Amino acid sequence: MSKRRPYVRPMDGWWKKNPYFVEYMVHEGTALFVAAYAFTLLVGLVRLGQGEAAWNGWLEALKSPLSLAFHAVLLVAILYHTYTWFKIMPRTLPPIIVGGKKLAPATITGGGLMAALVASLVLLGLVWRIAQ
Amino acid sequence: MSESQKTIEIEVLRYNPETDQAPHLQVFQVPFADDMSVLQGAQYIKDHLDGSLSFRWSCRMAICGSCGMMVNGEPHLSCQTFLRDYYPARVRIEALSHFPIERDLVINMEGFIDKLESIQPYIIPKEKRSLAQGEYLQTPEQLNAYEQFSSCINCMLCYAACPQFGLNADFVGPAAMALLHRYNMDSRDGAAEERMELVAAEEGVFNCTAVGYCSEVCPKQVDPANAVNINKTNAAKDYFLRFLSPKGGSK
Amino acid sequence: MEVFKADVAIVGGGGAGLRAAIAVAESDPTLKIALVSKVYPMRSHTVSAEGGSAGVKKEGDSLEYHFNDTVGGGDWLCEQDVVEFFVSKCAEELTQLEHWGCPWSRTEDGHVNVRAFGGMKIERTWFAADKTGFHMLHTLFQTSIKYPSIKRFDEHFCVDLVKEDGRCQGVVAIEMASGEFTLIEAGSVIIATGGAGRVFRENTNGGVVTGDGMALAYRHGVPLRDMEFVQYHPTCMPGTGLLFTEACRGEGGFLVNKDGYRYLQDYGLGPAEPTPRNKAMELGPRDRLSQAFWHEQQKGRTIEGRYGPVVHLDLRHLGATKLHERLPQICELAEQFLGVDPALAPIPIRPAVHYTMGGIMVNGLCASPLPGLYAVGECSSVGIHGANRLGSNSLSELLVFGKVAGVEAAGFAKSVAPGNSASLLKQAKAVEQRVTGLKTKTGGTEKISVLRKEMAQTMEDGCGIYRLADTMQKTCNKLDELKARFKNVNLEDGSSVWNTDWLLAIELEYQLDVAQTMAYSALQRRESRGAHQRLDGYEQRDDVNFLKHSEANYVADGAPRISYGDVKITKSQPGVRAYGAAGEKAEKERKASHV
Amino acid sequence: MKSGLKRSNAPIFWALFGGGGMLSALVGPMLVFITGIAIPFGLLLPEGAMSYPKMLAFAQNWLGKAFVFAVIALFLWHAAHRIFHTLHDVGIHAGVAARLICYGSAFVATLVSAYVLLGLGF
Repeated sequence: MSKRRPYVRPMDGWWKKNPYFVEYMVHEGTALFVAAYAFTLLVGLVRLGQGEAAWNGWLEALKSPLSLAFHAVLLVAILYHTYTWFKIMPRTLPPIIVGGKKLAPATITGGGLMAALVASLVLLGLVWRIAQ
Repeated sequence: MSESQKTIEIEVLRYNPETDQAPHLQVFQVPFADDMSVLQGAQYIKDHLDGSLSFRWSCRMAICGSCGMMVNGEPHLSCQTFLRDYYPARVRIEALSHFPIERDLVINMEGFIDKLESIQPYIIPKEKRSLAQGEYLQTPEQLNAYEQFSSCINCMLCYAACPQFGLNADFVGPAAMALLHRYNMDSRDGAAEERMELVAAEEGVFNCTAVGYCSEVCPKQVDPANAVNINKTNAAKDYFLRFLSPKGGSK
Repeated sequence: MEVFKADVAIVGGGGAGLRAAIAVAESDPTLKIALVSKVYPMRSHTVSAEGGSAGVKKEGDSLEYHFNDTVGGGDWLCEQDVVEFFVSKCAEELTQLEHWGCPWSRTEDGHVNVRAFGGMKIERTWFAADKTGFHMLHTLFQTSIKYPSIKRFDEHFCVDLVKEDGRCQGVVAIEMASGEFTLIEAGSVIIATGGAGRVFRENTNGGVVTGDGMALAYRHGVPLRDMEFVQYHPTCMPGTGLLFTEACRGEGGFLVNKDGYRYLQDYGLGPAEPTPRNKAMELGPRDRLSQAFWHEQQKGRTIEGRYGPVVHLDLRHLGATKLHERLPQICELAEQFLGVDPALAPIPIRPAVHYTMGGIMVNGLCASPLPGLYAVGECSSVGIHGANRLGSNSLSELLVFGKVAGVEAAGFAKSVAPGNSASLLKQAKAVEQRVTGLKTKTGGTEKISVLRKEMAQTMEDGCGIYRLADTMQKTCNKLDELKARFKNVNLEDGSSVWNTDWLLAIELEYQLDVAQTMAYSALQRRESRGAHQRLDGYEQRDDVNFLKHSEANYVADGAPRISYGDVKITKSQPGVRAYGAAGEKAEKERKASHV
Repeated sequence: MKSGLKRSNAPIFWALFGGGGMLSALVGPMLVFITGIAIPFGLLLPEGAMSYPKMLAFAQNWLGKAFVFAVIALFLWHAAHRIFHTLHDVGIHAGVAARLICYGSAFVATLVSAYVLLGLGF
């Protein structure tokens, strides 16, 4: 009779045991904020469909201090999402060979962040034009 | 040398299945020297303080992959982790996380070996070649495409760093996927399609949530997270394109 | 007790054992193979080999040259017919490994690249960066998975052989995870357990390198041949003994003393030139380089380090780029363990025990005198290394003779009738009782870690780079004493699951037997040859009395009996072993005399 | 290789997750800034930029429609996938229930936004 009795350790609270995992949970948590924003927009879209009065009511609601605070939090969380999204990108892409050498992870992350900046400026420019 | 008087406390997670219900910590006082590895600390305990302590080790030079342990909660090869980086504080060593403990610092790695065997880790030639024809030609660039993934020493630190493996022991996991990718990327091999069945399976790459810690702890810069995530893209392509391609990908 | 019926049992899952297993599987897929290894195969010590594996490849090289380098390098104590066979098969086997996926380093046009190595006339060392053994082992292990007839017994510790009708018919092993015994019946058994360098204090070897298989064969009456020849590798890390590959010198590294002087030129290896020349200076053979270190130490020209005298391995002139491409692991080792960046500072080094040239006596087909028992790899003495092994010959040996052993053992297994299972099981149960007794007996007072340390120290004192009769005699006496004290050993752990205390005790018993064969063989070889160098009136090679293999024979409860066997000379008569300019001159004269 | 392996359907959800993650990483912060801070409070952009006629015209333009749809749907699929996995991470392996709540709400929201956008006409 074998006396083996392998002990399986529980996984409870694993994410609290290592700073790396804490950070992982935080950046995964940004999803809640992305969802919250998408629902905010969805409400706006529904109100738009309900006509001008409804839409203006939604616009009014956006002007409340509570909404400002809410959006400020969203902004920070989604900015953090952007940063972590591109930070992990070098691990998710196939190697990019430029001039016979593998592109450095920092270059890929930097490139992603640059792309986000450019996309944001383009978006701002478009809205600016619509506003005129 | 005055250093011989210095000591460091090493706290060890002990477990003897014949006497213990669950693992428990035990503290040992070990003489400290600034070039002493954590492994040498454990060896000192075994030779001088408690002969019943069990752990795996062999080469002492970070290539055989035996001596992985959790050192203060992080997976490390104990032979290339030095006590000086913790001194004078106490160091805690435990069996690698996410694996069942057989005894003290010895984990059960049978599941890992099953996975290694399941990925067809050998060349299935694209073109047959006889020995008389000599070697396959492979340029340094072609070698470079897989060389990094062939450097895995099977130390399993990446599994101890992977919560998804901890939560689901069926997940093929980082090292095995890196090895699978190594063969897929080898210019001599032609079996990537055969291996896709496992990549795309429920045990396959989609268990990974890109935590990325596996690559952080890898002592050989294999970047298993990269292998897993490249294969997510490959598996997704295979998933959507299988209806278009006449060969149909895998089942 | 579990019983497994195999056709061929292989003990040892390193390079040699895996190659043999594949050879059996390919020669006849119906044969059942039991591959028993005390570690998972990829942990085996083959993994630590760094520099490369020899095989004639380059234009201008020839089998003749490889033969001459090997036989001369071995100080003519080689079986020349076996060497001739060996050199003719190396390239083919290395190519086979390439087909199996080994990531050999390449030239720009895609061919396998070769590098220079000590004692080799022409570049013929195939390499995979400086992790050649690692890549070879993993390639073999992974390839072995393809063969369903190979049943692995991983982390099974072999404790004895079983014999019946005058032939070896199986092995008894402990499953380390449970502490339970398994009998593996087999038509033939191959021992491939590697060397025994851990009997010495400062060594490059992994913890598993404890001579298990050598002791098993020896106790069953198979002689251990040429055990006095123990290789000191000249460039190792002080304190830990970890290896800095010979490829460091193959790539152009210098050895310098405390004055920054390339001292090898003072020991018949010069002239000193700025780039490596084969078979000269730093590319001389390992025995000569280790001996030169000893002389420098006597002259007070070494550097005093924390762990005794050192010299410097200077790689700075190679530049960071080349170092990181060709010697990445060396850079990592130096930085992590010594805090030295080889591109900026020289690495302190000293010689350490690296390889056992001798081993289980087998013929050129890997067959031992005990029918059904084969041996291959470092544990064996097939006859190619003689008194000093050339770097990069041993990895090729694993492949060439691993295949031979597999094919031969398969053939033998098919030629014999199945054994008497009842009788074998009875033997196995007796083994179980004896080995279990080690941990269940009470009243012992000796600690295994203490005995082990005393053994390692006395081996270093008596059987080092240079040897004297009285210190060797002291070592022999000490080993006798340690064997007696071992009977009084006390284990701290009586449990079953993963009881490493118990396994270490069994290993120590193996080591004491092997250490005795080394010390007694050395004491009785009254000459200097290759790695066996004396300073007590026997400084010269003595071909009249000692162009002979030593054979250590087991004597129960006593010292080994040393006898001597002939050396097979075919085409190379013993000559002067010279390197550097002197070597070139000697070779010219040799050629002239043949015309 | 093991036999009886079941192909995972994760690629569908993973692709939506990746698309939403990338879109939100590229334009998410700026969108929040524009719709939640700049326009309501008249910073940088005039308040009238989001007036009813302008927004209606935007939502009736097929490009504008596609953009709004992509943002709402993909953001939600991204979030749903992450939240589903995080539930698993913290030990809530609710399986079908968690799957329904996470992906179900993304699915419903996708349908609603499509319905409204189509209802606004071209």
